Amino acid sequence: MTSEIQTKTSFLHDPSNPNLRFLEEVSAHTAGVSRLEMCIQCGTCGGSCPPAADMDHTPRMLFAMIRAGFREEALSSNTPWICVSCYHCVVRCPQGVHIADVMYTLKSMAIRAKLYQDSTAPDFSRSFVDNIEKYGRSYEFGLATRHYLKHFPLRLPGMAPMGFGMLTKQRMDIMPHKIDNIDQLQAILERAKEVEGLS
Amino acid sequence: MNDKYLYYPGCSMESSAKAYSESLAAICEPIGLHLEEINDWNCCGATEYIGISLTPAYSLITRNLALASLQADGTRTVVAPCSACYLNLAKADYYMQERPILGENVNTALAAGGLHYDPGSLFIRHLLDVIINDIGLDKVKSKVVRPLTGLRVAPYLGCMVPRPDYEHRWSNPEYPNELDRLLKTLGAEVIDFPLKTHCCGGHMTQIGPNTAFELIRRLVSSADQYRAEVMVTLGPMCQMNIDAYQGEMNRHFHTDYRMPIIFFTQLMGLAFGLNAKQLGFGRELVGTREMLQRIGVEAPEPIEAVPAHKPRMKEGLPMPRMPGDEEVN
Amino acid sequence: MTEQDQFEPVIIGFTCNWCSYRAADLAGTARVKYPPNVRLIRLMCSGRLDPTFVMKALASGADGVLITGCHPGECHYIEQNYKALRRYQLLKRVFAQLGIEPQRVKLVWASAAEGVKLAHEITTMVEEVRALGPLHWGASNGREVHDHLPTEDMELPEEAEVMA
Amino acid sequence: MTGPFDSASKSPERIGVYVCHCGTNIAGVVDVAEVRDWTEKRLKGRGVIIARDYKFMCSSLGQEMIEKDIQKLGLTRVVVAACSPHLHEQTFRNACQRGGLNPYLSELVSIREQVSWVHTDKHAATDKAKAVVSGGVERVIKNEPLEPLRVPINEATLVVGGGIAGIQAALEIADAGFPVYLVEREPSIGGHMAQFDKTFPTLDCAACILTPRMVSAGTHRHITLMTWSEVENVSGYVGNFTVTIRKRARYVNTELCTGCGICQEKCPKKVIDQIYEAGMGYRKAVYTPFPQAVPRYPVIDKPNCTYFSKGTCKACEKFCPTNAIDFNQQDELITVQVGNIILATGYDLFNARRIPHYGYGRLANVYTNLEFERLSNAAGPTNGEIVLRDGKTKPKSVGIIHCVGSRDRNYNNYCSAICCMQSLKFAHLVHERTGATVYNFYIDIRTTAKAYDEFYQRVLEEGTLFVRGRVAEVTDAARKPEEEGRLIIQVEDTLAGKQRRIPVDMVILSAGLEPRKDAKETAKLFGISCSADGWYIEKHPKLDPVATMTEGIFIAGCNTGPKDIPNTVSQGAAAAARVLGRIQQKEIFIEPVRASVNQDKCSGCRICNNLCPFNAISFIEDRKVTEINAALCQGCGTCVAACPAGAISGTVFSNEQVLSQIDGLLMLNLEYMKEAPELVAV
Amino acid sequence: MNANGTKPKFAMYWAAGCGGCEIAVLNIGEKILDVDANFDVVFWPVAMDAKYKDVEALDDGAITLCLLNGSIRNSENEAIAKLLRRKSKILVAFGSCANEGCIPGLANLSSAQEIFETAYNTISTDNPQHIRPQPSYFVPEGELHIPEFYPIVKTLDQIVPVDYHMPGCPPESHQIAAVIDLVIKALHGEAQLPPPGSVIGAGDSTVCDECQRTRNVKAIKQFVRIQDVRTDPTMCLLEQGVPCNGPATRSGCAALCPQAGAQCIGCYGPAEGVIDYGARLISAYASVIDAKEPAEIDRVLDGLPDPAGQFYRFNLARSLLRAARSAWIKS
Repeated sequence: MTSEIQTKTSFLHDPSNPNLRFLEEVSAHTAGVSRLEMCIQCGTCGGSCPPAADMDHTPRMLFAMIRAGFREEALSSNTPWICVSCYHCVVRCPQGVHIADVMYTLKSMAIRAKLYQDSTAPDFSRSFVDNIEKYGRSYEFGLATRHYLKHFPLRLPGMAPMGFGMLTKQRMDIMPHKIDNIDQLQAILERAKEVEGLS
Repeated sequence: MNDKYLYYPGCSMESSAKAYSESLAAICEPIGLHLEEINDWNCCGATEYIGISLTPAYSLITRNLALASLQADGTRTVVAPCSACYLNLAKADYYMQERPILGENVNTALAAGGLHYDPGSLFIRHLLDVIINDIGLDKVKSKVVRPLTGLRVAPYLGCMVPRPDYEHRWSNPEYPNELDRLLKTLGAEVIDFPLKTHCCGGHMTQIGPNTAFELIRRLVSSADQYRAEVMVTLGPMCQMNIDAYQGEMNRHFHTDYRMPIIFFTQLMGLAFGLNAKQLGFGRELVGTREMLQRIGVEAPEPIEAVPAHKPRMKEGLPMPRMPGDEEVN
Repeated sequence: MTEQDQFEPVIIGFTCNWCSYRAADLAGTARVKYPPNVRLIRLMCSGRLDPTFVMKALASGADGVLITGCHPGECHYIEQNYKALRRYQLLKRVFAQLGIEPQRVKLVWASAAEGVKLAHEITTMVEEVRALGPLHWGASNGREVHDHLPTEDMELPEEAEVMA
Repeated sequence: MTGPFDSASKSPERIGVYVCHCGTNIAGVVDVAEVRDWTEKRLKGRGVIIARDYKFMCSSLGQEMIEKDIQKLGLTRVVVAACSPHLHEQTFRNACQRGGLNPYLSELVSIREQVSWVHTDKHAATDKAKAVVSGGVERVIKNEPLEPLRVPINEATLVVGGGIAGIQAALEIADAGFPVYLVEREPSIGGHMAQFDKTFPTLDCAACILTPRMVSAGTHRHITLMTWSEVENVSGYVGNFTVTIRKRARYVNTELCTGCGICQEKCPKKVIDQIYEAGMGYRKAVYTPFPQAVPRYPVIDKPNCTYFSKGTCKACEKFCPTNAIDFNQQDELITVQVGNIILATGYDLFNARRIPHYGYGRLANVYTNLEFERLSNAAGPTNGEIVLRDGKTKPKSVGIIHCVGSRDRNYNNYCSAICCMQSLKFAHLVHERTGATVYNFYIDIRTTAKAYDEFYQRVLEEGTLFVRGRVAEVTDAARKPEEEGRLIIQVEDTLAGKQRRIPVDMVILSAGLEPRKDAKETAKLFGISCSADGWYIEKHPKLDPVATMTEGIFIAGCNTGPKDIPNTVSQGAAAAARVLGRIQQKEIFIEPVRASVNQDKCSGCRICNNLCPFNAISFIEDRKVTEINAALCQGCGTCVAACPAGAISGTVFSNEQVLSQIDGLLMLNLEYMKEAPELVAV
Repeated sequence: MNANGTKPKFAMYWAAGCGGCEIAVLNIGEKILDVDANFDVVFWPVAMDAKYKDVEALDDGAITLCLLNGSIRNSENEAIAKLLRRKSKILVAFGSCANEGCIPGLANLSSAQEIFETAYNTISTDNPQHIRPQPSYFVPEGELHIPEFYPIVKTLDQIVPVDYHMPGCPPESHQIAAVIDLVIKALHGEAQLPPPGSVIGAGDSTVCDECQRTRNVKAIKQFVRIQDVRTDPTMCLLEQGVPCNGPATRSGCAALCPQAGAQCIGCYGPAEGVIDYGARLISAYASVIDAKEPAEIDRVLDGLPDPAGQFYRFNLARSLLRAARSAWIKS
């Protein structure tokens, strides 16, 4: 509690510092209280991260970059896109930083700043969300097929048996479900986007 | 006190995790679990929406809670069987309290649909939590007619149920014992699976298969080292990744693992003496025949392709006609 | 308190000699800024706080009262701050019946190390009370209570003596 | 039925007010001259006959100014507006005393910490300063002349805890020729230090330096040693405590026992020693924890003794050459009178099981630091052989993990202070005894005391590998063949910026230090205060680190927070010095902040009777009135505030003083209500 | 009987109050004859016919002893209080109303408007045109005046200086008798009157002093309402959870209520030197509640449904805050 107040007061009172402005921006766009400013660079996150090997930077490095105000570098890092949301880092972090949620924040900021390198993940999220916004439900079949065709056409033959299996075992529906009150949902999402300043 | 639970199935329960919902439906009656589905619930956005936006994503999730509170009358508990759904609902509820501004924004959005949700007014819990802590293992034990004696199972919870565990509902975020205790109650031989809460790759199977395959390999090989005959899980995504992508993973690493993975509700059903088909057996891609035989259960006929849905192309999968497909074909 | 037009609340703060008063000292040594509207009184312990003090302050023209003490379990007199807590909770109920807004009387725990927290709490409270406006507790009554306080006319005789 | 004081009257006092500039500390923000003039003009009616301002009131010149005025102008009250009373209250009280005025007829009000340092608007700050001064003036009028309380000191001292801190304190006092009761819960004194092998950074053997101290403590003519004993009740007050101690039955007659040890050889019952051997070794049901134990005679561990559980055996009794075994012994309650008490109750180790992903309790070859101390101890279960749990295999590689349960808001926020050096010590020992590759996993290396960093350098030279990164997990789940059957430490090497998986044979967890499980109960028993997590709170963390809020009770060693041996020892000595100081004074002076009952007004309603944690309040049955023992009273004032009849009053913080101060503080505010323009525009 | 052969003059007046004090005086039995024997009763509306103008006609200070009961609710009360002050040597604030507002003082919890609403506009009142009392009203015969209703009930000494305070609702008859004795003795120079401003006809300590019930240390787990429980007649009521005001209430009534099995409700007001009666009880009760968690504490406090009524039933007008905010705010 106190630490929150202290850190908040300490840097909220210093608008002059551009580095902190980026840190604040990230915190502001994070769902919970990010506590990013509390990071002591111990590396628990990087050590815990299952796919760390595939990341440009370990989460810890990313946080250092954020604090240093390296906007471009941080937002174009593939790290948030590799994050599998396993929350190992979150529960182990000795400083209680909401790491996983910061990763989500960085993704959305990267998309807005068009700074991501590989479009695979953003596209996947995008089309996933398109479905939701259209039907109110996810639509694995349409999603998987389109997505694979676009990004891993060469894998498709390999994947075919699995996809086929999923179909024949009736674990994928050809047609999407739609919720009854889709208008209500869409209205809500519209308003939400206004609040967010997206539309 | 109202003993019903508000039930949020989540999309997968109707598609990739049919076996989960079928088996759940089958065991509800014996253990006296009353689930009332939330009317017109919508997708929770999985891990995708929150990676694109904040308020819209949380509004999407919270619509379900708002609908739930309309149905609440007396009960305050929302049950989700799917890990990702459970976490998203819990998360929204928690963060709307931790960051009041988020709460305000979300409710501003919900207002557009004539809805409102007071964060903290509902308890969001996972199915397993409810079965262990409300129904109780004694009740479960009393229903066991076919103990799974000798069956070596690897309890696999995945990430999003025990972590981050905002409300401290689980014995431990890394080595929770709830699932182990349940499976032991069913008479199974439970291995001390070190990776019980490690990651299956989540959506990486879609966007970074190589990353995902490595994570799947770790789990499957470790379970194999411990001579588990089956992995038992409680999350559709985990089940799907390890089951559906196991073949692909084998191809990738030139390995030949055949580690079946099923839902804990399916095992409960078996122990309760229900028949395998009714429990959704046969829907898995990595067969469970051997495992079933170990406990003397007749494996159901593998589910056959539905003619109507025969693929039109020779290879690859049929493309549904959807707007914005121009660039692909 | 320069502009008459902008209302500047006056808040009397009661502090515990061991925690919150030291917290105030710490805020000072750390040069943490907070509005000058609060005037602190040192007690040995929040347990010394007699509800009479709070009523007296409000009746005598204060717009709010801030009660502070050691965190529960950290009282330097073992557990006296729990008594303060209980008196506070009962007092609040009486004040509610007397139409005193809850924001005007607050209880805050602040350890000797929490100078920043204390400053923060003071700042928040001053703003809240400012928003509520003056308490004006029976202005007439206020005068009576303060009759002994020096006014120009009270000084006159002294002057007279001097002159004579 | 008017207010607490006759509000119409003018104060008869002759008051002097002194406003300090404190250089520019105050004068930079507060218009000091303005405050002075205002005070002199507006508060004349309240008896202020002189107001002065001065650069540094605390300087000798400033103090003389006050002394002179008291003598020349016959001041009856003094108000100084300067810094916090916690800084200079005593200074100005002394000045008044020298001037011939009772010191308690002065007030120091803070216009620095509470005005000039925290406000920026000079005008507002000046106005507030006026209010603060007028508050002080109103208050001082109600001050009463007081004398500090005198309490005679009993020469005996109770020391609780026979670790190195307690031993040190006891010896210091006893050597000065005063009696000491040294109470220890375990069968032998020695504490944690007795379990260690080497001590950092000098690496001298713990036993070699500790044992002599233990022996002299055990044999000192002024020290009454009570082991296997616990304090059960404490009453009384500084200078005069009455303490009841439970001396648990040893079932060994210490008069007859020679400590030959035959009983231990003959005893058929082996028990895992959870305390001294940290679960790594065995002892008998009749035992002394270790060979150099003081006192040397054993205890019978009743729950584990075959005779007590089955009714037969008595092997010890049969073979005892001096018939010292006595199965009929009972616990004894011993009452002692002491003047001061020193608590040296030590610490507990953080339970590493709480971090399951470090594998302790699940993975055989994960050790805690205490386990390793025993493992490496020449007198330990393996005679100092550093081996895996199988008891024979020497490790080829060892990982030492720092900050286990420390610096972690999931467990303990604080740094356990000793782990860095301890881990370095382990690294050295492992290297020296096994030649194994040693990894140290750390967040920061904190080697701040004398010769500590030099030791770090030495360990670096020995080739210990340092990985900067907090270990994420210790697992046996192998991914590669070379990981099979080993413990894999997964960590981010933060300096390389890469995740690493390092296979080792043995892992040592440097578990942090925690308050004793029963620290809170102990604090309650002795009436001292204790932070939420259980560390004891010093009277002042910097200026009075071994004293507590409760007069006559001192604290030393790890019960106030993690400490290394040098600090622990110096605290033991410091506490002893404080006690000796007290004893030499023969009597002590206590701030006269006390409550008292006006028994004519007391109706014996007994509301106040259980409000006092120091048991100062007692009810006189026959006269049906309550009385307060001034020596026990600590002056918190809770009973004063609680008395429904207004029959209890408290000195220094009386109702009259506080209520008048409120009037004073609010005066400015009232002036505004009356819209006195000459005050508004400054 | 003084020098010029006339008896000292006695007056008694009934301001805003229930009249119980008047009855209490009459209740002193044959002592009342002493009053008549020693005093010339010049003004006592209850006992005799007299006009305000007769009083005005007297010289200032002509009345030796004046017992004034009732609080100051309206302009008439105030006018007469000032008049009698002027005419009296010894003015005694007689009874709880005059001293601390008593039950009428509870009106200070509401604004004048709210009070009128209750008085002139409830289901039980038939007042279709919402008529309110008018201070002055014109009729063919001329202008009628009724006293002005003040927003706040005041105690006597908030209006005029008072020589003695005699608490109680009403004051105990034996105490009255004693006081009258004393005054008479004093008149004959056989006794000394206590210093002005002091409380007469009561003790200095509190009700517990005179209460015969056994008292122990207190740890209150819950408050109960006396009608809901069977209390132990020998034990302190407060210890049994019954909110008894005895500990804070001035002695003098011989613990009448507790002895009769009911809790003290505080009619004798605060003990000597106490500034705010309610504050004493708030502090005392809260101190002995046996709970540490805010929620738990609230649970216990819920046992006191009307704290202000509990602690200020007789004392509101004399308390530090004196009235609710709504009553202070001038409309």
